[in-house]
Amino acid sequence: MAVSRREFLKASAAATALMAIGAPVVKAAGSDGMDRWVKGVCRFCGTGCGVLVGVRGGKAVMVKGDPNNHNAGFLCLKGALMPPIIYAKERVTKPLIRKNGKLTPVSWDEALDYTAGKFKAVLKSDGPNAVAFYGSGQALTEETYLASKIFKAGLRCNNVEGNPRLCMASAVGGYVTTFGKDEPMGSYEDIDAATCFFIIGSNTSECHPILFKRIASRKQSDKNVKIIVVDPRKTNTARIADLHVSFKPGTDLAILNAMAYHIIQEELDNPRFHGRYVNFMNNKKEKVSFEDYQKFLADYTPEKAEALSGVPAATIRKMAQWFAESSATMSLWCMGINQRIRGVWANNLIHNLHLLTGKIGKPGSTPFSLTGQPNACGGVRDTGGLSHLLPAGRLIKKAEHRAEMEKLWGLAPGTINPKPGLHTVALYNALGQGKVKALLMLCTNPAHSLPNVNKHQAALARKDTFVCVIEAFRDAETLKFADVVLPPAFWCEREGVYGCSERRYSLISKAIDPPGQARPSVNILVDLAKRMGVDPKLVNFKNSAEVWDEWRAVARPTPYNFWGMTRERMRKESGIRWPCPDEKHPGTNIRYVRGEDPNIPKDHPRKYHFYGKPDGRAVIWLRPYKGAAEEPDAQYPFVLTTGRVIDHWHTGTMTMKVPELRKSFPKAYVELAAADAKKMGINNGDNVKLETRRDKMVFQARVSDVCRPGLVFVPFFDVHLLINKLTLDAFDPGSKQPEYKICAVRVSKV
Amino acid sequence: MAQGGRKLPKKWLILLAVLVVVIAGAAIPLAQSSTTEFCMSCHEMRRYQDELKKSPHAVDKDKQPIGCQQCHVPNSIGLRYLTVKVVLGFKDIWVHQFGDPENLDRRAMQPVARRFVVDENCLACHQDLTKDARGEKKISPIGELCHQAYLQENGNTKRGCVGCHFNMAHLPEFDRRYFFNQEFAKRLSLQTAERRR
Amino acid sequence: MAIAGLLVHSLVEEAEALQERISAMAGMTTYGIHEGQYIVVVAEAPGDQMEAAVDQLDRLPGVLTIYTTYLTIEDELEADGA
Amino acid sequence: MTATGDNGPKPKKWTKRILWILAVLVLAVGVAVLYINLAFPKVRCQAVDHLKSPDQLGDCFQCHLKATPKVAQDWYESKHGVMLVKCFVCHGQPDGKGSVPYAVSPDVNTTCRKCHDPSIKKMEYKYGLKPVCTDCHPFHNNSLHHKAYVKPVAKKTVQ
Repeated sequence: MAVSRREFLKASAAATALMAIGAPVVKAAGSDGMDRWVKGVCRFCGTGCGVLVGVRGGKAVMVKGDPNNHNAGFLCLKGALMPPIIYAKERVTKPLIRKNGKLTPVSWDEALDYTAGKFKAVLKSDGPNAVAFYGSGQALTEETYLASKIFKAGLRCNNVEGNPRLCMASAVGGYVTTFGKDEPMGSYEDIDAATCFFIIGSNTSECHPILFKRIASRKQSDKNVKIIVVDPRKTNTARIADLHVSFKPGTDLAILNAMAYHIIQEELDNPRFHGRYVNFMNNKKEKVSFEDYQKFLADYTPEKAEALSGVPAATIRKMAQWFAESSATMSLWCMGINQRIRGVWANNLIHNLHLLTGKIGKPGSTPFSLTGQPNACGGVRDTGGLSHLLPAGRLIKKAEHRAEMEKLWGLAPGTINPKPGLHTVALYNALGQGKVKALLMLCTNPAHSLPNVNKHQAALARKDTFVCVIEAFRDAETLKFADVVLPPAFWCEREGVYGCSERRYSLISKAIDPPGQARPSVNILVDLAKRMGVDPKLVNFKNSAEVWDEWRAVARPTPYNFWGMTRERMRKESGIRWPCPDEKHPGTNIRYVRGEDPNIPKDHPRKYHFYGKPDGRAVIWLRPYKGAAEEPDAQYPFVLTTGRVIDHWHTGTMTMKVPELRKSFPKAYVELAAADAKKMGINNGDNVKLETRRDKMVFQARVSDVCRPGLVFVPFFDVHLLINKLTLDAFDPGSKQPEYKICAVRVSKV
Repeated sequence: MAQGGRKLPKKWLILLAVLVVVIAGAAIPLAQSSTTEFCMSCHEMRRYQDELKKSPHAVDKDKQPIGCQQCHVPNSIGLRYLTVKVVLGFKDIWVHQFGDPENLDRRAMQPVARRFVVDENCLACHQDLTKDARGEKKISPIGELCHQAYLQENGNTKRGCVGCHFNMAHLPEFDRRYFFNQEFAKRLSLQTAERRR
Repeated sequence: MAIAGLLVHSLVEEAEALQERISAMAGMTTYGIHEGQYIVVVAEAPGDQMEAAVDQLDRLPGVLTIYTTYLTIEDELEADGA
Repeated sequence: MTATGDNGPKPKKWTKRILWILAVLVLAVGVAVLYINLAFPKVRCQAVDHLKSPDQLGDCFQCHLKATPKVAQDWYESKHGVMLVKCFVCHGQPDGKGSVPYAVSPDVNTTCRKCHDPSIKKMEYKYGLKPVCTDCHPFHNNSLHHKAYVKPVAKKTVQ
């Protein structure tokens, strides 16, 4: 057909459409009183909801949901309540130096020179291992990448850590050991296609409310959707559960293995899938056969798991049946699985169920790790903001990765220190022993959120340690121990990228100017690095956009490639999911699947290709059972667990500034099971003393049927009642993530 | 005018007599129509009495059955009494005659019924608002706050015992799911079960 | 290859982004935004996949509705020697 | 009553009297209706001004579970209840200091638009904008279809 003919047809097609414009035009939506709406991402949890900040007269007046992002205009109850936080009176607006015990305002130059001087002195006297950086999953991607580069390349120090070590390290371990690469392979769209949800160790309705809404809407749209919630607490999440399974805390590994046992026994597994795409490996990383896996599972029969966990064998069988028989199963988990002495293994066992039944890489079928913080994924995990990582999935201990980074960063070979740095708990122990003498902190509150915090507060309080904190709020607990406080621009006062749980990078555009002398943290870090003697060539960035472009280039040769996410495109679109190799690429919905994942060539012989592993096969790990680090005993008969409530975010530094949120949860409380309360004669509202081997504290009792008998729960948002003084800092040997969720406690009526 | 005076009182006297006769004439049927028996003369009211028997207001403190008029007709004879008798009386007769008495729209009737139950009738038996219904125990702290708001000592609910105390005597189907109606609903379901057997 | 003339009615704020995204899609050419919310699109796809293509277009965020104003599969007929 | 010429023009006197009677009747009915609305208010509980007990103020649900159990259960079992869209999201803070204006019955248009703006726009285009959302979507008990949610309200606290 002559091309001109074709062009003619296309032209007439366009013409008819243009003629159709004559149709009645609907009133354009007003901008309801705002000068302009600025696109951004919510400052709180890992769901990463898109927001629009309403700016009027240069002030952020209102926040509402971004209809184009995954949350389709919805926000949870605290998402829209940002203005009172932005304009809180406790905002730090001038740099502060502690002079004879009091933080006094000083100029930027004085503060930066003083800090740089301290760092240089320690570097000279004790070498690079005596300084450290402690970042956050709430800092921008550009800020964490820059800080990590300054320390690892500039100061040759690998002591770069961040609070994702406390929340997501086990998930990273799980993904890397099973699939070879970090980050989930599915996305939020899988929620709309799943017919069975396996939610374990997550109070989704309070910690990821918009995802909970999406799960509930999915269930509401299809009667046959089954929801399993496995949690020793019957939280609000259980309200939409068809099956709520409460178990003895610390016994989840046995339950997961027992489910695998049942799936194989009932021949509900998918031999074709795990035959072609999976290797079986034991704990000594040796390849074993499927028969060995069956022999291994022999001592995890549902009956044995029942003895350990208290969950009836029939329930375990039913869970496994639903998991295997549904057309599409999505599992979701969070801190309940990650913050455990064997968090990595727990993650592995969940992946095992998906690999065993082949419920992966298909819409609605995916193991999906929920992230706590808004930028733990994009900011710290992907940019390598931990002591053993280099950017984009590279490892410090691998020589070729170090060489590659040295080339990309333009460093002399051998600059990057081959030995990984100190992980968070080791870092604060070293601070306590005086081995680390200078610490730079960004956008986090460890004096409140570290486990066994008395020990670490003492470490921070040491006279001979220098602590410089970049923090926006004056009343954060950590500022009691800060020698220097630098005021950063907060949230939408500067531009930068947040990466949420579903690999979606979204841009927070600058809506308003920072107050007083606060500056964007990227500029603070660049200025500080130059004064610390870091080679200016490494840090010649004027703003976060330039850091972003370098980070795009660094990630380009790896499967984490998001080269297509240029700044302009990010400003226009509401978040794109990587991998996204070029500007035309719409982003990836499912990884490791030919045709979906751009890292896999179109003509690849295998449909599923886990390119993170040398032979392209994922791993089903034979992980044995391991209980909690501190099991309850005669002296400390109860289990203490900590967690979050929907009204507050982490340490409450921000949410306590909002009148409604402060009023709805003014102070922490201890949640007791009704049966226990009756036995001890505790009524609702009485004072109760909690005592562990580390400390004791009194809380008001809240008696309800949420906790199972033998379990008590305390939220950790209250700065005046630091429950972390009681928690334990034992950590997972693999991921080094502390076990917040379980420690033994004694409960007595006051 | 004196001469008129003698004639005048006779006219006024007649008028007075007529008035007395009219009032007495009206009072009697008004009184008679304020009894439970009269209410029960219409079949559709039967259901309400069954519910009342199972409700917390079945009998008063000395075990006498409570009549319809003790709540629905203002105790003190006055303008409210007349308004209720005339307005509601006329409505009842109209609905009984021309409406569809067998399946009444109870959801629509509820607000109207609650509107015409005056607090005075409740306070007749429950004088002490700091004590519970039987006047024994002290009410809960939250209850105290509510009654203070009712008495406008702390906040102001702008009147109405029945604005907060629902389903004290009757419990239609659609209100049986509420947790505060569970005992009442269970007693009612037992009653219907007996009747069916 | 069938050819369809489509009128995509989108939300006002999303019109820009939507046009970007549609023009990035295979077989779609856009002809500008009118009245701030109508995007004229010409879609080219094999006859049997045209419906799926339009459906995929409809599911894009910000799309209110899509009018099909023109559809021809003339060249496929020619190819079948009709 | 002094009689004017008793054979005056009959019709004029009669219409005057009818008019008088009509006026009195209308007045009477007006007064009656006014009286009924005053003596027997339609809404028996309007919480014109919320109680002043600061420590109790925070947790709306605990107190309203006892004070207004019907509304509390309706909310708890509705989709808003399951999604933990708590009272202050729409009603604000009784002391008026919150960022959301305090309102016993909030202005439906602005409150709903905060979250449901996109779907309102879509509805507006397809069916035209209905001024009051709650005509079709009852706010507290927007019912949830089939057995999607655990129905009865669990006793929040034992007491």
